[in-house]
Amino acid sequence: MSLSEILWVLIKTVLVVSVFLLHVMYVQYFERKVIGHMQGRMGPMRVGWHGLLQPIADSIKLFFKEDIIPSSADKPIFYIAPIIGVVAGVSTLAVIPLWSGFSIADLNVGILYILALSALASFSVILGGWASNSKYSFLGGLRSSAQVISYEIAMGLSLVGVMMMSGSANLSDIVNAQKGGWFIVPQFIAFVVFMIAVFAETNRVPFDLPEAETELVSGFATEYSGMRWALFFMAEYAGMFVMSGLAVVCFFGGWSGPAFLPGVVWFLLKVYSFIFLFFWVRATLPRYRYDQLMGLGWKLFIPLALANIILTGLIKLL
Amino acid sequence: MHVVFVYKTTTMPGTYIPSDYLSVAVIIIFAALIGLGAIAAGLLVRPRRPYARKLMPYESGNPPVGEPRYRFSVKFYIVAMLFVVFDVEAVFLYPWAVAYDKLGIFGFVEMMLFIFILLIGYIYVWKKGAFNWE
Amino acid sequence: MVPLSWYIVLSAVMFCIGVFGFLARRNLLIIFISIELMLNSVNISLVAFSHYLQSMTGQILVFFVIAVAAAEAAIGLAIIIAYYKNNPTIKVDEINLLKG
Amino acid sequence: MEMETTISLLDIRPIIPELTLICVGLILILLDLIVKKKEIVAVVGIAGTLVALFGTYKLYGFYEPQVAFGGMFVLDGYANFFKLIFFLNIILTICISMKYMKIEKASFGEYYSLLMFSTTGMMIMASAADLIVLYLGLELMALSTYILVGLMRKKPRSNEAAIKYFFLGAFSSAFLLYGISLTYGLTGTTSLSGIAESLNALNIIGSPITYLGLIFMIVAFGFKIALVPFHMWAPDVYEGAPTSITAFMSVGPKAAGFAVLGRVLFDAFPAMQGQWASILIPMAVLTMAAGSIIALAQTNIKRMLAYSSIAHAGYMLLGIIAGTHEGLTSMVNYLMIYLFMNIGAFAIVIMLRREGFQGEDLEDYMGLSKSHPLASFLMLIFMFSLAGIPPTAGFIGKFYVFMEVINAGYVYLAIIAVVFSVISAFFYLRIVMYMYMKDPKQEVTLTTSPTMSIALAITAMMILIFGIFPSILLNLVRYSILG
Repeated sequence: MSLSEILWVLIKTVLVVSVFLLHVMYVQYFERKVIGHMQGRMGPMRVGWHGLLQPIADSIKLFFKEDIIPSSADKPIFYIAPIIGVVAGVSTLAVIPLWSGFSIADLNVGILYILALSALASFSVILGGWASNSKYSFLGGLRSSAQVISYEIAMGLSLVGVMMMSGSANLSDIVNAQKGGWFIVPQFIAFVVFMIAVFAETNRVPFDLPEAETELVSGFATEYSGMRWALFFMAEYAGMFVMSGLAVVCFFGGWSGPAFLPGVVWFLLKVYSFIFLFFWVRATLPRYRYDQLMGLGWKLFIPLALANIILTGLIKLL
Repeated sequence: MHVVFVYKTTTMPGTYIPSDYLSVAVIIIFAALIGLGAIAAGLLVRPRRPYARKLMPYESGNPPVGEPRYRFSVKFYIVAMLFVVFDVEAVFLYPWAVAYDKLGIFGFVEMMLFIFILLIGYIYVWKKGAFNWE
Repeated sequence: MVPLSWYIVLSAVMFCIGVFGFLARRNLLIIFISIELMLNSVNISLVAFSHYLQSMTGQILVFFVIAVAAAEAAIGLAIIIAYYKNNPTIKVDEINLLKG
Repeated sequence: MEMETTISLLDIRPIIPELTLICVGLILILLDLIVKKKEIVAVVGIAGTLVALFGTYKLYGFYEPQVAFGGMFVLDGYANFFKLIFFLNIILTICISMKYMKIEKASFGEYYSLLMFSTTGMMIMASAADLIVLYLGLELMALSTYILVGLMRKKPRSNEAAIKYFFLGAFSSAFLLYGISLTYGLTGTTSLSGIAESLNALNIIGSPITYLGLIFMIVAFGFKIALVPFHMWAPDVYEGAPTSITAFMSVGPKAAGFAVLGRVLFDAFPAMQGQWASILIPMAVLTMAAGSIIALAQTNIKRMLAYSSIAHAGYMLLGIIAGTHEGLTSMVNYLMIYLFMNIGAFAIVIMLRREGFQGEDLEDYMGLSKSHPLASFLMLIFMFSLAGIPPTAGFIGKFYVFMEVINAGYVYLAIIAVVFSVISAFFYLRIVMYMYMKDPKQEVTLTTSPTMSIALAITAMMILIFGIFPSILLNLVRYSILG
């Protein structure tokens, strides 16, 4: 391992992570603006021109807010839970190929790495809920982890179709395999299952009952406050970015696009269109009841994903 | 002009590929640093005035009643077990999917048998009512 | 390159920790975890041998061991819960209904 | 590298019996969801097993051993004879357990499909020529048997038995895996014949590491067969489990354990006969001793039969210690006879069980001959055969095993074995004495069912036939193993 390689890896990591931190702040602002406009109001306007400085103001406020740790909480686990969440969320970035040849770690088990870390993220949810020792957070943590677990199977199975088409789990190979035509066309069922599973994985709107304000007072993060709560919040947005990145790489041909724009711009354009889809769904769809949500996950999506695998197998044989 | 550093080592058995996993280690350390750094920075500037009433678990105002970690329904245990079983099934599907073109007809028939047996288990669990949450 | 012997020593140490955990601990769940620990230590030594011998047989066996460990976990926890429903204790020395 | 795997359909033929049994098990799972009366599930189960039995013996027609899946699955006389034992075991178990399960209010459909999967596991173990296939067969059998033991969820005894059996079984399979990984590391292959070749090639026959790997494997199989240092679980689990499962478990997994022990020791470590014989001899002596002596002090008949089955494992182990193929034939012959007498004895115990009356204490058998002469006569035959008294087949089984051990030069072992079988005769005959000499303590009514009487008729008849004409069974065993 020559020094230059190590240096190059460090540069890449610092670059990607810092861009990602900026992204987290500004996508939250972007979300509030989009949902505001969708509901006929303006969204944050006061701080700076059109509220551009709002995210910076929020993060500074979070630094200064008091961090309350409930007396009956299980101290060590209470500290670790948000950090596991952030580590799981941010380190999935390592595998996403931003443009041809540029991804922090070009593992040949790219998809498995992302699935493994999204399983790790459900750890932080359970531990957070259990450690803060209050009814709301315990029940919220339990419910959202059960939901994340049951949709993770559907997500895993839907990606099997993509792997069959591309013949490799390495994300760059998958993008290169899509030169002939994006996988969205042959793998449409898999795309539908994957997108809905991603909504459930990141606890986003139609499936965010355990964290809903009206039901469980923001679920497992009830007892957290200040910076610790922000870390959970960052993990959720990291998950959202990575999953939409994965969707773009697996179904929409990653950085490939007509030549007049460089690869990375295409990639970011597609990712932000997906994130816009997240906000659009949040502003429009009502919330699922918990038993509908779980029943749907098990009864509909797993058979659908399996059917897609069998179908892809048949098509590829002919 | 940015330097395109295409770095892809062949992964034949026997050759070691520390470089990729090294960058994974680097990003994990970075993520941990972000988490700890944010909290540590907060600790310095944050006011600390804990008093009993503030440290009680949040019950939307009224004092907490009942034991928080009560015995939850067995449905969560069943979901966890089903997850373990079906995830291990997905694990078997991954290598098959990646090597699908090389296996041809035989590989396909073999995996259909595997999925068929799994579907029987799935139907059994469905009929026994593990999926409907009352 | 990490020499083979380190892996074998690691897996042997993990195996002994698992055996000790199985024999010495009182709580059923800790015993269950130590069994899983023993299975994982065997996985490590299998992968180490398979890499050293350049043959895939070891890794194929690791696949099956993972599947069996998952099935075992499912059945073991079901049995523990069935037992817990009847008499609410998972302390090993209270399970002495059937004495010799 | 292009790895084109074209495994022709011909390879599937040798495993048709296993495939049929698995399909029958799956059908039973689905049938159980539809049908309310569980007898239909049982009847379909027996029909399926008979189809698989027919399949085995259609393939058994041609003589030379068949190899499938690249040498991992071998179909020879040795494996086929064990499959005959497993088929008889499951058919007799289903026969005796139909009514019993209703009395225990545990008549689940899954009971029969789990029996199917457990038997498939045993069959895979019997014909495994590779450590991976062997491990899979063993785990399939063990996992389904854990659930069967703990089937009566409402009863704390059955739960406790399941916990003990599960934890010690999982522990022993971890040991087996460690043994497999050591042997794989040393020899580079997991196929039994491959291990034997590379042991000679690398001339590491007596090296400590090979010895360690072998010890780990013997420890694991010792757990499965309940040899002495690892038999602690057997009496508790046999007493706690439902009696029909105790009958199934005292024959099935034990026979599969012997099949696997025989194959591993004779195919993979033939050159180390001296070493593994020196390990097995003390274990065999201790097993016979513990089995016979502790059984004397038992008041619960299921626990007494548990210790007797441990003692019988000791006698069978002598067949393997002899180290010759004739020793193997005597062991397999003993196993077949052991199947009949053990299931017969447990069938009688099941007949005593009815609403609110456990029928497991020795006092319950007082004066049985006065109220039920036929049942007590059958029990007398089974007890004589277990003790090894001449007219019954038990004597034949023991006789041939002791003959082989003497031929192999271990004369002192045969003498010790005879001494212990004389000691064991005492607690078998005590039951006969309870039944015939003592007057009945309370009114005992037996619950009989058509299938139960068929099973009892088969077992009693077989014991008498093999006792009087031993050559029938012996020639079949010699033909299949020695060829």
